[in-house]
Amino acid sequence: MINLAIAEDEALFRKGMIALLEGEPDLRICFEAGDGQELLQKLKSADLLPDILLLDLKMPKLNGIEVAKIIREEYPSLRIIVLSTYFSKAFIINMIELGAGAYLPKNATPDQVISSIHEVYQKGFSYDQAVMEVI
Amino acid sequence: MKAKALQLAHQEQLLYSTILTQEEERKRIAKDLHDEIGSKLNVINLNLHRLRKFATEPTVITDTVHDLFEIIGNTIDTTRRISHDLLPPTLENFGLREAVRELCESYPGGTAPEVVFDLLQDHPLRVDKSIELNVFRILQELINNSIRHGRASRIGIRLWLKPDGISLGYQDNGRGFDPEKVRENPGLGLQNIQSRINMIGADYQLQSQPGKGVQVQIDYRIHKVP
Amino acid sequence: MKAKALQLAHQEQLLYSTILTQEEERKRIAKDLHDEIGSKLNVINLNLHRLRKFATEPTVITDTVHDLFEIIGNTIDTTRRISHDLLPPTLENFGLREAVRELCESYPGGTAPEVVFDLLQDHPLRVDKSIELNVFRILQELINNSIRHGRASRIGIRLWLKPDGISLGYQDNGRGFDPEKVRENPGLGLQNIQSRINMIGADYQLQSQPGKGVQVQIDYRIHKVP
Ligand SMILES: Nc1ncnc2c1ncn2[C@@H]1O[C@H](COP(=O)(O)OP(=O)(O)OP(=O)(O)O)[C@@H](O)[C@H]1O
Ligand SMILES: Nc1ncnc2c1ncn2[C@@H]1O[C@H](COP(=O)(O)OP(=O)(O)OP(=O)(O)O)[C@@H](O)[C@H]1O
Ligand SMILES: [K+]
Ligand SMILES: [Mg+2]
Ligand SMILES: [Mg+2]
Ligand SMILES: [Mg+2]
Repeated sequence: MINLAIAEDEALFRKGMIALLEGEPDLRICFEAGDGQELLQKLKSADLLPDILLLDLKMPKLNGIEVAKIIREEYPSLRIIVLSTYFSKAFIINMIELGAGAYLPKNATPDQVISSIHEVYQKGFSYDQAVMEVI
Repeated sequence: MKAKALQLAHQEQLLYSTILTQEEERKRIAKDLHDEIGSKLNVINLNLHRLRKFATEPTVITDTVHDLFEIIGNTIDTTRRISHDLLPPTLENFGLREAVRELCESYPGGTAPEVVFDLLQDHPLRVDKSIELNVFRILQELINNSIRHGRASRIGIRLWLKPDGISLGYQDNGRGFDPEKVRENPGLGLQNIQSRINMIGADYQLQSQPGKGVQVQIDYRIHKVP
Repeated sequence: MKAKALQLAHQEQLLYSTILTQEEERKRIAKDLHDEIGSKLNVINLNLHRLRKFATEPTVITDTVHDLFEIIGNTIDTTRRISHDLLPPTLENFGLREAVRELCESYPGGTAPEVVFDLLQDHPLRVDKSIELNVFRILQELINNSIRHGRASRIGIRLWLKPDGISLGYQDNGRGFDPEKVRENPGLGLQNIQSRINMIGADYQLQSQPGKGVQVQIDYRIHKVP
C-alpha cells in the first residue's frame, strides 16, 4: 500500500484526482491540503507520514516551491511528485534540485500519474521523456 | 523656466505611473488567466479522464457531465468577464451610446449607486472609434471615483450625440472634494482623464465642492484639431 | 525656454503613445480571450450536450471524449501562452537570471536568430522585482528590434549579477542604424527603454552604425537613487 498526500488549492481538481487515485487498489490518500501551510500543519500532526506527496506549485499562503524547501529539511524521506501547470525549464530544474522525484504537467493523464507514483515509490524518481529533455 | 522644468518633471512622473499601472494590469490578467481559467481547464481535463475511464457506468457519466457543465459554465463566464473588462465588445460593435447604456445598467442600484442614463439627442453619425474609447474610459474613471471617493448613491449621465460632436454631462450626489487641494496632490485617475481629453482635443470642466457632489462637462467637436 | 517647451510637447506625445499602446494591448488580449478561448469553451459546452444526450451509447461517448481532449488540450496551451506572454512566471518565481535564460532559449536558432546567453558572475542577491521586470522588458524590446529591424542572425546577451547591481551587455550582428537619424524621428520602443532606464535610475549606452549591428550597455546599481 502506498500512502499519499495531496496539496492543491483548486478544490475541484484535488477532489477529482483523489477520486481517480482511490480507485487504485494499492493507493491510499492519507490527507489533502488546500495550501502549503495547511499541508505543513497536517504533516506535523500526522501519525503516519505519507510515502509520497503530490504537490501543486501555485498555492496561496505558502507555495509549492517553499514547501519543497521545508520538506527537504524536515521530512527528507517524503518523496515529492510535482503536478503543475508551470512546465518550463526553470521550474523543472529547480524542483528537481529541491528533491522532487517526478515533475508532471497538470494535464498529465491519470495513468501517467499512477505509474509515476509507483515508480517513485520503488526507485525514488521517475523522470519522463519531457522532463529528461529539459534536464 | 522653472515652471516648465517642474511641469516636465511632473509629466515624467505621470509617464512612469502609466507604465507601472500597465505592468500591474498585465500581472493581474496573467494571474486571472492562470488562476481562474487555466486551473478550471485542468479540472475539466481531469473529469474527461474520469468519463473515459467509466464510460460504461451511466450514473458516473451523468454525474460527471453534470459537474462538467457547471465548471465549463463558470469558465465561460469568467473568460467573458475578463475580456469584457478589458474592452466591452458593445463599444467595438455598437458604439458609444450602447456601451454607455450598458455601463449604466451594470449598476443596478441597491448597494451600488444608481446610474441614470439620459440620451439627449441621438445623431446616427458615429465618431472615430478611438474618440469613443477615450470618452468611455473617462466615464469609467469618473464612475470609479464617484463610488470610491464620493460614495455617491446616484450618478447622472447625459450623453448628447450631435451631428458635429459629443457632449457629455456627468454628476454625482456624493461627498465632493476641493479641486484646488487635489491639484496639489493629484491621483492618476484625474490626470489620465486630462491626458485623454488633451489627446482627443476636447473641452473639459470639472466642478466640485465638499458636500456638493461632482459635476463634469465634456465637449468634443468633430474635426477640431487636437 | 523653447527647448523645454519642445521637450514638454514631445513628452506629451510619448504619454499619448503609451496610452494608445496600452489600449491596443487590451484590445488584443480581449480578442484573444474571446476568439481563442471563449469560442473553444463553447465548443466544449456543445460537446457536453452531445455527451448528455447519448449517455447510453459507449461509442458516442468515446468519440466525444476524444474530441473534447483535443480541444481542452489546445485551450490549456493557449491560456498558458497568453498568460506567459503577459508576464513570464519564471521572472516572478526565479528572478531575472532564469527569466533571461528562458527568453534566450525561446529563440532556437534556425530561421529565428540564435540568442546566446552568457552569465558572467552570479551573485545570489536578488534585486527588487520591479527592477528585474524593467530590465526584462528592455531586453524584450531590444530583441524585438534586432529581429524586426536588424534582421540579426545572432544576438549576444551578457548578464552580470554583481553584489551591488546588474550589468547587461547586449549586441546583435544585424543591419544597425544611425542613432542620430532615429533621434530625430524616434519610435516608441527606444523611448520606452529610455523611460524605464530613467525610472530605475540606470546608466544606458546604445551604439550603432549601419552595417555594424547594435551594442547596448546597461548598468544598474542598487541604492542609486533614481
Ligand atoms: N467623485 C468624487 N467624489 C469625491 N472625491 C473625488 C471624486 N473624484 C475624485 N475625488 C478626489 O480626487 C482625488 C483624485 O482622484 P484620482 O482619480 O485622480 O485619483 P485616485 O482615485 O485617488 O487614485 P487612482 O484613480 O489613481 O486610482 C481622489 O483621491 C479624491 O480625493
Ligand atoms: N537592432 C536594431 N537594428 C537595426 N535598426 C534598429 C535596431 N533597433 C532600432 N533600430 C532602428 O531604430 C528605430 C526606432 O526603434 P524603436 O524600437 O524606437 O521603434 P520601432 O521599433 O520602429 O517601433 P516600436 O518599437 O514602437 O514598435 C527603428 O525603426 C529602426 O530603424
Ligand atoms: K484505494
Ligand atoms: Mg494551484
Ligand atoms: Mg481615481
Ligand atoms: Mg521597436
